[in-house]
Amino acid sequence: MKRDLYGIMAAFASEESYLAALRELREAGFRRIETFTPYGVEAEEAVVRRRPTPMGWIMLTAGLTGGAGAFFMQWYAARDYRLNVGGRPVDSWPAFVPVTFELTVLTAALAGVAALIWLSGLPRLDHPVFSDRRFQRASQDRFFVCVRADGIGHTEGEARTALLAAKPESVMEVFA
Amino acid sequence: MTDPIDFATGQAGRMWRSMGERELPSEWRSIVTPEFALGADQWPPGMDRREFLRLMGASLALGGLAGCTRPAGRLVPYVTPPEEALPGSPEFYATAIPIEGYARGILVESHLGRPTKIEGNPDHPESGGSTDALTQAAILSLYDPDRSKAPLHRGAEQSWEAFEAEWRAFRPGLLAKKGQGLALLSEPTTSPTFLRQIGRLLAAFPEARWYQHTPLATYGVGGSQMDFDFRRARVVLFVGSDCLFRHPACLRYSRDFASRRRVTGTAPPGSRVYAVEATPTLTGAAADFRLPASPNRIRTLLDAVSGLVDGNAPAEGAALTAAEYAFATSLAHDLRSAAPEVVCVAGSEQDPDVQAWALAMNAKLGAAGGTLRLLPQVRSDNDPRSAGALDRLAAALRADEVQSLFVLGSNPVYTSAEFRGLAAELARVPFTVHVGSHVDETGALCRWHLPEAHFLEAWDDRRGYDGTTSLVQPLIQPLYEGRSVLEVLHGLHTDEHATSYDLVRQTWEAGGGEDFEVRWARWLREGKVEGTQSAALVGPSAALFPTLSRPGASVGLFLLLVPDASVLDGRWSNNAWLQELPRPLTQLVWDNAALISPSLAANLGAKTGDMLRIEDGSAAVEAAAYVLPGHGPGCVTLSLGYGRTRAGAVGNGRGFDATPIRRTALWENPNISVRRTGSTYPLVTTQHHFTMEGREPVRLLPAGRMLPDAADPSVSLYPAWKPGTNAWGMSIDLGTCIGCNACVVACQAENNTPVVGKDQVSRGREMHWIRIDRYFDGDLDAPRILNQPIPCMHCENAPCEVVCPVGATVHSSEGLNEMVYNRCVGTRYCSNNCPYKVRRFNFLDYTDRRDSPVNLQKNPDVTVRARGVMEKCTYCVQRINTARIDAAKADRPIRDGEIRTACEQACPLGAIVFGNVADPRSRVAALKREPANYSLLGELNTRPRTTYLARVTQELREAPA
Amino acid sequence: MKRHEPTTADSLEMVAPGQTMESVSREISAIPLSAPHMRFWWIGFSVSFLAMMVLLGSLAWILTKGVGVWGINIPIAWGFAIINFVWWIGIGHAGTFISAILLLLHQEWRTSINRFTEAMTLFAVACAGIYPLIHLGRPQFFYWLLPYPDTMGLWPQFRSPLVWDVFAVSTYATVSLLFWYVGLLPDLATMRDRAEGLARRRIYGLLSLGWRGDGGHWHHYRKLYIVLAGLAAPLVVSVHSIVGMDFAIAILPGWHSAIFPPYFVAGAIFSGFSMVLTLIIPLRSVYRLEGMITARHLDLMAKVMMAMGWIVAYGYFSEFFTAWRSGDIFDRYVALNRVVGPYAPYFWALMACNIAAPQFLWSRRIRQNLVALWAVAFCVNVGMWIERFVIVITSLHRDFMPSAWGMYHATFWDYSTFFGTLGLFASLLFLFIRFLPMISMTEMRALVVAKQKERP
Amino acid sequence: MFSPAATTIYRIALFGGVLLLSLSGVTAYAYFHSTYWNRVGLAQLQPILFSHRHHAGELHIDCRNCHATVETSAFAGMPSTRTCLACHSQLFATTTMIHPLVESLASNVPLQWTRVNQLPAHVYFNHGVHVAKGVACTTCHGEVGAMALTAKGEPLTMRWCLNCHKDPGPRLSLPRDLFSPLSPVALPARAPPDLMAFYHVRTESLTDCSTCHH
Repeated sequence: MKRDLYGIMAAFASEESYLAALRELREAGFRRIETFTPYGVEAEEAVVRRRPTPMGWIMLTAGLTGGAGAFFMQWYAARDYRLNVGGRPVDSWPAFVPVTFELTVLTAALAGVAALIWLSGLPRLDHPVFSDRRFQRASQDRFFVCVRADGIGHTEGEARTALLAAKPESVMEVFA
Repeated sequence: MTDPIDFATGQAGRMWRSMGERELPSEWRSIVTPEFALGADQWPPGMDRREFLRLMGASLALGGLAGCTRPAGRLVPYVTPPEEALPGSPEFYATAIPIEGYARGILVESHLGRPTKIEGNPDHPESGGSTDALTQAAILSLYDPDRSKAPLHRGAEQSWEAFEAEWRAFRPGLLAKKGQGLALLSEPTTSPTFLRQIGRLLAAFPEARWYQHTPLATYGVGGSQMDFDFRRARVVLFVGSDCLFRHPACLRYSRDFASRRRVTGTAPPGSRVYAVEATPTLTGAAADFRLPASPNRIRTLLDAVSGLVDGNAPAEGAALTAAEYAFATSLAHDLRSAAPEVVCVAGSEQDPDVQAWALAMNAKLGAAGGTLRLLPQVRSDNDPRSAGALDRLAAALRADEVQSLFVLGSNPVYTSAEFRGLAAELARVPFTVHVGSHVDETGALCRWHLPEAHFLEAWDDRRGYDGTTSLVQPLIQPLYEGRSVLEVLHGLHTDEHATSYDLVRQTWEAGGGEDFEVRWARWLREGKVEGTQSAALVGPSAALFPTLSRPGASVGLFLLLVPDASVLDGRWSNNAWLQELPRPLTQLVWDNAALISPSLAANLGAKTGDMLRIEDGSAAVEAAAYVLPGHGPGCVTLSLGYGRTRAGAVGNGRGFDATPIRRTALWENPNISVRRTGSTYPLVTTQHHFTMEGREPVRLLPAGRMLPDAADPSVSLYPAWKPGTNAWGMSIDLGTCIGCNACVVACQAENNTPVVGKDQVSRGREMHWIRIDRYFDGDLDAPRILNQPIPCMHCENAPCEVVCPVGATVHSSEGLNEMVYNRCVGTRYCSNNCPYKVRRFNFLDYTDRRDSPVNLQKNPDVTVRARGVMEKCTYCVQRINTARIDAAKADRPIRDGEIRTACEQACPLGAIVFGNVADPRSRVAALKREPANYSLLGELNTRPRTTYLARVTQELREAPA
Repeated sequence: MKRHEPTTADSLEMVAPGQTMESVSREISAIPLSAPHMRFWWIGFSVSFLAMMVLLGSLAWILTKGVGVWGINIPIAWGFAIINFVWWIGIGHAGTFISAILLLLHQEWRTSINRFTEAMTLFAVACAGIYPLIHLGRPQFFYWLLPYPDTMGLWPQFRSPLVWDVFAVSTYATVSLLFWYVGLLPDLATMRDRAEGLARRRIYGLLSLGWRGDGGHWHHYRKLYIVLAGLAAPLVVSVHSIVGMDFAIAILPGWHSAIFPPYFVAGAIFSGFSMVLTLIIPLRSVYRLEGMITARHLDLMAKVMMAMGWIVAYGYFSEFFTAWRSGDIFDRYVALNRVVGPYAPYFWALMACNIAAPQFLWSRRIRQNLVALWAVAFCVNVGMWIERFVIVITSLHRDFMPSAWGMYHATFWDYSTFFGTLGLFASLLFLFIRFLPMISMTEMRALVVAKQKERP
Repeated sequence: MFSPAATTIYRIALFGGVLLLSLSGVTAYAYFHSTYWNRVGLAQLQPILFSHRHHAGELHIDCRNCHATVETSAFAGMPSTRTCLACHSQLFATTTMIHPLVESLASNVPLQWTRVNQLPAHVYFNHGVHVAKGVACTTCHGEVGAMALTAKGEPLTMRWCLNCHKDPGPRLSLPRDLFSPLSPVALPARAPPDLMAFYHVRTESLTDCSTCHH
């Protein structure tokens, strides 16, 4: 049977060659490109033009919510059962600051990690790119570029030639 | 209604008739209903009750109450409800406690027939509503697990019947010889019924001999006893006397003494008090001027004083030191100017010549009939029927004149060095019987031991020092098979059955009269028999001063023996409360020690804890040294009552036995030699640092001066909390407090405070909620000795509360610093943050073994604290709540004085006053307005509700030029 | 299996020349994967494991008998438990400091040590976390310190620093764990791809959540990592400030001092770095990591340590200065009592370890001499423990009321619980070394590439 | 290495774990606040099948007849054997149901009732003052007059006690209703303040810890 193609993927030995390839592909009009690198390559963002990540906003909102909740909880606790503690006023707000701060940080951090997992669609154990053994180098010392098969207005052949033009170490077909 | 079952004997008892019959078992059961439970940690339902009835000797099977996590409790009503008992509220019965034979009127709190607490009887002259430490601790001795439970015959359990049978078999022989060879040994007593029994016995056995023995003081000379009136004494001299702390009349004396010491405004105290003594005493510490001196120097000083009073300069040769001279001249001047409102008190343990001197001085200054009264001796020390003291009995034993010996509640084998050598002679006596609460050293050597009933278990009658007679009525049927000495005496000469109740009634029915029942009921209710106070004798006539001998050779050292502050001659040895009670001045617990002055310590090169060997030619004892500032130079003080071998689990093998070196001169042993043995002994005290480090926790206020103004407490960053209608506060008068520890034990009894043992105390884990701090101010050889009771201060800005993470200690609307045991998780942060360190922590499980009878004493209104929980003084909040509920039900405010904390109620000097500071008319509010009022560590702005009245000091008079 | 040999010798570079993406990935992952030096590991682990059993034994005994088995008393109601808690928490501060604050400060030398120090942080916090629980008189009710809808209608008392502690420490533990795990994700992928045997590959695969280095993932990842760092930085400061407030909030002379929060933070980082050095110096030699954790790193850490030492020294000084200037007799007495009182030897030992010893680090030769550097670091570890002893014990044993003064005598169980947690700490550390890469391969790869660009 | 199924399972496991954690919290809350845990409505087995419905509800015997000390003491009081026999020496005296009473009197061994309302030992509750201040029996013990077998009427948790101690007004009853076996009819909205004034209820110390714990 014929498995349908996920994309054409090429491996590069260096950051430079990989970035060059990316640029050429973009210029050639390829839009649906996926990249896999052994570490986060900041320069790549300029080339691929990704939408800014919502991560910051998510963590900010979560943090503020957590903090507000924490302060309210303490404020309410002091009222729910009014107790004279060492002659201190019911609203000992300075004493409520530490817990408020800690819970702000906690909620923000938890939300952030949750967001990373969600936004990246993890966990994903069975991604097509894993099918090729050579892809194991992606987590070590090789930079991969994958042109998705349904690249708008491009055929599989055009993709392959475009990649070969960038002189990769190797080119491989990835099946879904 | 049915006769109650006496669970001890299984027979129908009748002893409760006069007080409304009550049944033991249902009372015990009702203990476990939570409305008045003893705390879940302490007594899981079911178990306690089962343990309980076993102790009662009852054979009631109660099943199905296994201690699962949430046991289904039981509600166990009466079969027949008793007359007065109101479940959930205690009853009080008036009775009396015999201490050294003398009565003190008390009220005993009883929860459904279970005596839990002893209070003073306000109607009784020798109590006036207050108590001392011994009286407070007596309740524990009732539940002492080591009390002998059944008659023993050569150590084997036997029945009373068996004893009676053997005695009846023996008796005819005695009767034939008119009782020749029958010897009785008892402590001198004040009990009319006892003496009546003796009379009847001697009538039946004319040739029988009745000996008396007490290892303690005989409070009188030649059939008369001195009695003082401190209310009228403007100048007082104490010569080696501790009569405010240890004396049959000490409660009355303390009360009278305090009445003149209390100061208002900037006026000086109403009396100038001098004390000269070798062993520091609380009475001496309470004096304005205290002079430590060796017995020899004391006599020199007294000679000088008598000279000065006569207007002569001190005799030649009697070279006085500057301090002695200043003391003597000022004293003489005061005595002369204040006569006849003066009194000189010589300690009961002083030699006769010193006592005679005091008598003469009083007579000379015209105190006789005023501040000093002579009373006929209340106690039977000089009873003509008595065949004399222990030495006579010893002689008789040596001469094999004794065929049968009855030792009634006395323990000569421990208390007398001579008697210890008579084991062989005792063994030769065919019929020896020991009647006592414990199988003590003497009981062990007797053929028979008979368990004696506790004074709360049997009827008796006793007289106070002033002669007032009280009926001693029991609160509970005997826990074990104990019987009263009266019953035993009765059984000696007749077979007719009579309970102690019958015997006491017979004594008083003699008074006769048709309204006897009415009077009898009144006597019981009031706790005293009216019109029994002794009338004063005439005299003393002005006597010449005796020539005071100088007992001690100038070279040697003195050994001074004193009764221990807690266990006296060892009769309280098995009382854990008293053992763990910090001894006055030394703060020692669980031991006695050889007290020496710093100077003597320097000479011996000894420090506290070093073992000393004390020898006088023939005998020697070893004891650990304790360096006590203010102790007289050139002498060593060792207290009696320690080194017991058969006191019980609590008292055995503690401290150092002084008896072997005790001589016929009972209290002094001149000319001893002391040296270090090189070994050391772990003495344990509850306080380790006795100087104030310039912090003045105890403020001294020279008469006529004012205290420096404290910072204005109204300044605060925080908005003030709305004050409640009630604002509880306390005032403690350091001018009148003598540090007698009564409050400490009272608190322990009221609040179920555990005893932790010597080891735990040595780790700094004693549990007392109120402690008495001692400080030595000034020159350590003659310091001013200060006492300061420290309960919780109930700070309005309590540092402890802010740091508790679970809100287990918070403030109540009435200003209490509440400690919520069942919320506490035990971070101990509160204790760290308490500047007064009044908080106590249950580091381990300190509650008694579940099946211990000691648990019966527990106050059902106070939770028993679990392991890992913080606790502290609550201002006796259970009493506050009771009063608040009563007031709320009656829709009236709480009256001033309606609530009395346990410490306040016990205090013989009225130094502690508790009340509502929000009410300007309350006593406590008035005291807090006094110029001498100050807050402890007030500069921390903790705003304590407990405040102190500074101790007002006076100056010696300049010698007249 | 591949034999493991060092690529390069020790050097003063950030990364030894000759290191490549491939070599760092290989060398670092080789330690858990091909497990060199197993004898060293087994011996080390067994010893630590035994010590950990001592901890379990002690805990069992403490829970059966109560905290009374320790030497604590009134007035000294806090003893080793709190001392150890503060000590461990302090050590737990180096990790986040290095990985968060140094990251924000673009200190690239953090790269080769942050993974290890973060792990150390986690384990130290784990040890610290034990003490607040077991030092409770009634540990079974620890949850009363947490806000939850109970049947009693009660709340924690939020004015108490101990409640702040609960939140601070638990937050710190959680955030450190997340930070550490997020950092690990790509490395776990590397492990997955380098591991032999399906089982291992699968385990690492599961742990890595199937990370594939997708550019889009990196995109979120970078943001998350930097914001986390931004959160962790103030968190580090807050945590030990709050621990400092456990004491500063109290009115006790010797505790009630405004300098405590900052000086506790400094002390924490001080002890953290000293612990890192104490551990990393032997480890890098055993596992031949000189190529990545170079003498340069040690040198820098030594300098930070010395700087922190001075801040701490200032803290000590200011305590005495304020005591003197305040004129408060209690504060003055505590200060005096520290220097000449019954616990004076501890105080002087503290001075020697925390102030004198670090001064050797002025000398470059000593900073380069592994043995000397290790010795100084070790001294500081000891010193920081003594510091907490001095703060807790000497302040408590003589406070306001002379009548209530006392002494503290540690019992066997005090020591056994302390050494027990050392065992727990070491055991966790050994397990970490055995199964996870102790240096961040991802960041090393980036660093190597960056360095290669720099080189002509 | 991994099948697509693995991913699905893994995701379910992750989210499920988080979900389970939060759910268990909710469950615990529900359980410990439930009438089951508080044993509300749970009738206990008793030595005698005593019916409050019959005695209080139908015969209108006043509560205080048997619980005599409820106004005077902390403890409401349990009827002694003799109290029961006051009537039952004649009524049903010979029935087996009454037998335990006769038994108890003969052997002088009291009956042992199983507690229905049990407070922890560290709680000090005083019946007297509650009755004096207008808290009716049924307010805490439920519709006793309708109970054939006596069961716990209210949770009696601390939170429950506090609810009333924070705001007693709405829980107070008219004097005539205090001892009625069935819950009194609802009172007009303006009643609470009037009742508070009528009974002189002082609230200031009602929420002090030491009011119930000492």
